[in-house]
Amino acid sequence: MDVLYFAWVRERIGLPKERIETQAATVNDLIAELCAREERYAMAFSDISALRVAIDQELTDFDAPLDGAREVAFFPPMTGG
Amino acid sequence: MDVLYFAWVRERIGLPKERIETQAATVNDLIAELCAREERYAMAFSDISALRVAIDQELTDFDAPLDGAREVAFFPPMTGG
Amino acid sequence: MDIRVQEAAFDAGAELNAFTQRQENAGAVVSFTGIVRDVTGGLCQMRIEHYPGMTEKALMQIAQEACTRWPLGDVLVIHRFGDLAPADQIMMVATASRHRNAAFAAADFLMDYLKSRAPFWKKETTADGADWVAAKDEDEDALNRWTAPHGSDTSSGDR
Amino acid sequence: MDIRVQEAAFDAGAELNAFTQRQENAGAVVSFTGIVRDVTGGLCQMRIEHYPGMTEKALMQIAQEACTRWPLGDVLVIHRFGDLAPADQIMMVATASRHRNAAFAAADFLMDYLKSRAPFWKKETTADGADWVAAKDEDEDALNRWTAPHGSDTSSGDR
Repeated sequence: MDVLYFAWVRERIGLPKERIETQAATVNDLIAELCAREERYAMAFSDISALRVAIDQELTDFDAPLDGAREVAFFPPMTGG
Repeated sequence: MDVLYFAWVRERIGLPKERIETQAATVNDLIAELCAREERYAMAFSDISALRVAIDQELTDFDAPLDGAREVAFFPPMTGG
Repeated sequence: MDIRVQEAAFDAGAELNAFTQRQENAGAVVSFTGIVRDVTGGLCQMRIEHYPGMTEKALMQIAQEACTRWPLGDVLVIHRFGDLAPADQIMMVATASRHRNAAFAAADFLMDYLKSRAPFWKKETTADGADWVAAKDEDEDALNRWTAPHGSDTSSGDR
Repeated sequence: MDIRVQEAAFDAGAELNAFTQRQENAGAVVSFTGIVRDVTGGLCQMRIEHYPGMTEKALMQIAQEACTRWPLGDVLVIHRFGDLAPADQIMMVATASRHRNAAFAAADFLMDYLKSRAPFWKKETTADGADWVAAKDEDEDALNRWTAPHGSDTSSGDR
């Protein structure tokens, strides 16, 4: 699936988007997988309460299942308007 | 003092403004005086709850004293906006 | 503050741009435009009568009260009188503030007060004849939003 | 509904006029314009990042929700992304309704939701460097106005 990063999450991880092959069942599982991979992920995901997640462009929770997801995005709380 | 009429009050009384010499102490007294004068005043002032009054261009109550008033205006509730 | 009572039409978009451009450090500008609406489907003309002298004074007082209640950078009120047709713009208000909540609340407040406290009267002419528009109880009730303790909630906070 | 996410500047006044002119029988048009504000006194630039695809979807959902809650004739949302300078206009919303209360409440609602639910992020550059603007607790709290029973009060009445 495609994993997208925005704002400071993108800056900490160092890229806007990557293709990830994963068997992770939930968003939390995916985060655990990424954090185990490299320090920059662990840093970006160190405080989940400061993050938001969208699956297929819909805001969702961190315990949401990834079943069938094509696109997962991580970003800080929005600051539009 | 000048007495002004607006909207349907003006139409019922038949003029927008007149000069009135009066000893009336309050707005209510002035209305009683006018009503005693001619039928068209009695008609215009038949339901005080449907009217508003301003003394010297400030909204006020019907029992307000006329002491020193230069201009008294009668009109229906406002419908601006 | 810019308060205008006039017979001539105005250009709401041009007024909004001019108003916005003269703000120093506003983050939020809210505008309201009131348009002659053909409620019954047969409106031919609307005539707006007003009380010259008192109108400007009342609008100024309402605008000043808004500035007391909320941290406003500026207030604009334009209200027409005379003959209008359906779809004509009757009036506009605009408010500028650092905070969106203040700009919204103040514009809403201005409209509620202007509607029931500024000396304007509307007369509608339809095929059936002409009649004065009656004030609505809701318009009078709307003022309670700003005097009841709950109404003042909106003046707090940094939104 | 007219929802636009764009890098280019827009003319709020021209947009307001075009929006107002295409309304059939609205008595009330409310607009909100958001402007880049130099809070600290040293802002050089603001960069707005967004999530293409999701942004349009989120704005559309918010606008549709507003149309469900209030009797709106139309909704306009324009939001910019990319580089902006102090005093630049970031975004605008406009609402049209028969009733002023619905137009006000819907515009206020759109702003609250857009602020915390549409995927935009602001980065400010000052003389001291660049930093992402943090979301405010008040902005999240503002959403409660529309879910708590009290928030729905504003949808009733003919004001």
